[in-house]
Amino acid sequence: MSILREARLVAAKDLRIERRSRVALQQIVPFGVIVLVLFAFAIDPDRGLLPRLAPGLFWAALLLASILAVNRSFAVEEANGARDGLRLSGLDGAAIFLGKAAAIAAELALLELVLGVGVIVLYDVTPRNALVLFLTAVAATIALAATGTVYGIVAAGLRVRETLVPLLVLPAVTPVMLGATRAFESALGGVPSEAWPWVQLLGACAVLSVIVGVLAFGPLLEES
Amino acid sequence: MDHNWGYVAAGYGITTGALLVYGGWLWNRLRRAQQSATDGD
Amino acid sequence: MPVVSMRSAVCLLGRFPALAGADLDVDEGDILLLSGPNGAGKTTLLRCVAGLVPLHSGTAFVFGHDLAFDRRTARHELALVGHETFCYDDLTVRENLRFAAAAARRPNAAADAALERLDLGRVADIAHSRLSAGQRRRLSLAVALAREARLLLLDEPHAGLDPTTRETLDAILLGAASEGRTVVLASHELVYARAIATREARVVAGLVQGGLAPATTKPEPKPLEVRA
Amino acid sequence: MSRNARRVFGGVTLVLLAITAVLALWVSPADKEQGDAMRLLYLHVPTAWLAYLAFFVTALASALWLWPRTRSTTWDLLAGASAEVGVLFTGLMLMLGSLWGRPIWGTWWEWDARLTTTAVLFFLYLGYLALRRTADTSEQRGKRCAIAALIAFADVPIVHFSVNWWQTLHQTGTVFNPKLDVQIHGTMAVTLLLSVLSFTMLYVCLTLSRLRLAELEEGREQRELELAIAERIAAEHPEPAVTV
Repeated sequence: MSILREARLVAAKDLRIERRSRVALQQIVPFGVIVLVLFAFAIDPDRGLLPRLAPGLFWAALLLASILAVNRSFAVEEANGARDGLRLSGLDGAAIFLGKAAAIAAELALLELVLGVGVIVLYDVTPRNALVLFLTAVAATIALAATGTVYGIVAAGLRVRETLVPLLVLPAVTPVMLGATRAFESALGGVPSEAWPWVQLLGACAVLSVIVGVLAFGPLLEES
Repeated sequence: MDHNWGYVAAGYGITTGALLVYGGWLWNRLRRAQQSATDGD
Repeated sequence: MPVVSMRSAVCLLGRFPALAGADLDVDEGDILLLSGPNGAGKTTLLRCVAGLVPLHSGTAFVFGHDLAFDRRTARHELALVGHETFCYDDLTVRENLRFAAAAARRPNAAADAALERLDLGRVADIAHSRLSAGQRRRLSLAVALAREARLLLLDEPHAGLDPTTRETLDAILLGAASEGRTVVLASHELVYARAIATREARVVAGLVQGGLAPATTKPEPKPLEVRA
Repeated sequence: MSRNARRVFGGVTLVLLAITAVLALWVSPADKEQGDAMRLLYLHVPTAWLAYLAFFVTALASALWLWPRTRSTTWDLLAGASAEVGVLFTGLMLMLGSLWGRPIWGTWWEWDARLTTTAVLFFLYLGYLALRRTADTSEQRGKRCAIAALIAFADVPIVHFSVNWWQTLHQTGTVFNPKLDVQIHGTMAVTLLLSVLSFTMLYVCLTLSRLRLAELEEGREQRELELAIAERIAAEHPEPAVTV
């Protein structure tokens, strides 16, 4: 299908740019880790609170870092009139959306791995119920990447883009944040059955946000 | 039974104040916009 | 069917009417030169034809597609050389070209041919951010060439070119026209541009003087408007 | 509405609001359990209802703007006007909820599903209003704002559902939620009904005025634009341009 071919083209382009510029690796990932460290400063690590709060702190750190990833993904399109080039290219809007969201999702997946190790090491968490953790992470990543990409193009080309994106994205992803945190809590607390409703909620969020993006990205790109 | 009139007064006061401020702002802007619209014609 | 047909087109840049009611016809095989002072609306005219700027009022058709309703379909057939390269700083020249070609469904060979044609072989593996201004100009042309478009829109293509590249450019444009493709170029370098142009229209203050081809200056039926 | 009809409607609204205030503050009795804090309910309920109504109107107007057959600048302006009034009422609702919660629940804030959802709603539409302010012309504004409004509105039930679920899964029994369980006295019911009615009329007044202001401003911009086009042509063509 040509849409998937075009999406792959865009995703490969974005990931290649990230590999060259190393912004994700050298700036966004360290940012996520420093947020984890700061949370530990803010919460007294001696009282055993950190392992209990770990799921929430993990997702909060990821959410903050994901805003940077979204902004970076659209900053790349700002220079040299690249967004005009993208519109002129004749690529399908839905394909551009899928490609850009997939590239952001890949970066978030890398970030989750690093933050996961960080949480295990710094917050003294023992991973359990790998399947629940994995499914939660997959669904939440897709939902975050898709929502971020939609709002990234909503704000693209505006003078206030970088400050507007967090204001738009953060309230919109509260269900994702809530669901992912609860699912992780249940999995790590040893009651994986309680996690399933949340995983389903996350799955629904992921599907919905992808549908919205596929439908809306093209028209939004035209207006940007 | 607590009466809590302080909370009631604060709630009604802030609501009235906010609505008056917004309404007044709207009224002023509207009057000025109407004036400039009739001047322009 | 004219390639471009525009009537009373108004385009806004912010709140400024950059095009204030432009009329323009371009036929297949034309090399149309748009001349005129700075700020007259030449760039906006080209961007409007490319579908990057929406029409505020008036009508515009490119390859028969009504730009008021569909600015996307015509883009598969056209290429725009603007002031910027539309390329990514962190990719190399070759990667940028191949991305542009692949997006237009052209093979990598088309990208590599354009690379050679504009003498970019030596900088093919250098990141876009490290190119000189002259190399960027050539890359812009190469991107347009790699798309193998039927309508070439060029904004000041002669600016900052050395004599060799200028000759290459002229050869490309003349070659394109002889193959039945259409060229619209906005230029201040009138000596060079007039040497290859088949027609000239003057853009002044958002209007196009002489934008209608001689044959169509007589009163004519309005272009068929199929409103979807 | 004609000028006179607007005045009559506005006058009736003000009279009803005054009657509501008298009923709410003096006539209706204090609640047996909640005391006089119960009187905040007469403001809290209508502001909450109007917050949702306003955002529903915004979503509806945005959808009508997106639908090609009904596209008209008025819908875009109505969406913005309603969202602005909605944010005002949402802010008031949060403030009132907090003031009410303090004596009743003992805290300024309770992570109650309704309060939390409304807080998220508040920020969603603050973002929407910020987005509206960024565009120069209504043409640029239209599509991205309409889509953002629809996404925000679609997000509301998901937020409400997930927050509600969070409550039932983890905090059963800890939330004392007396809101509509109170025995409603006859006078209280009448007061509440009247306050909802008068506030809804106030919403209509404010939104229509805001819409009218936006339309006047839009009209002025349109005239300025036409002037700019004429000037641009005239500046280069002292004689009327011979159009071919």
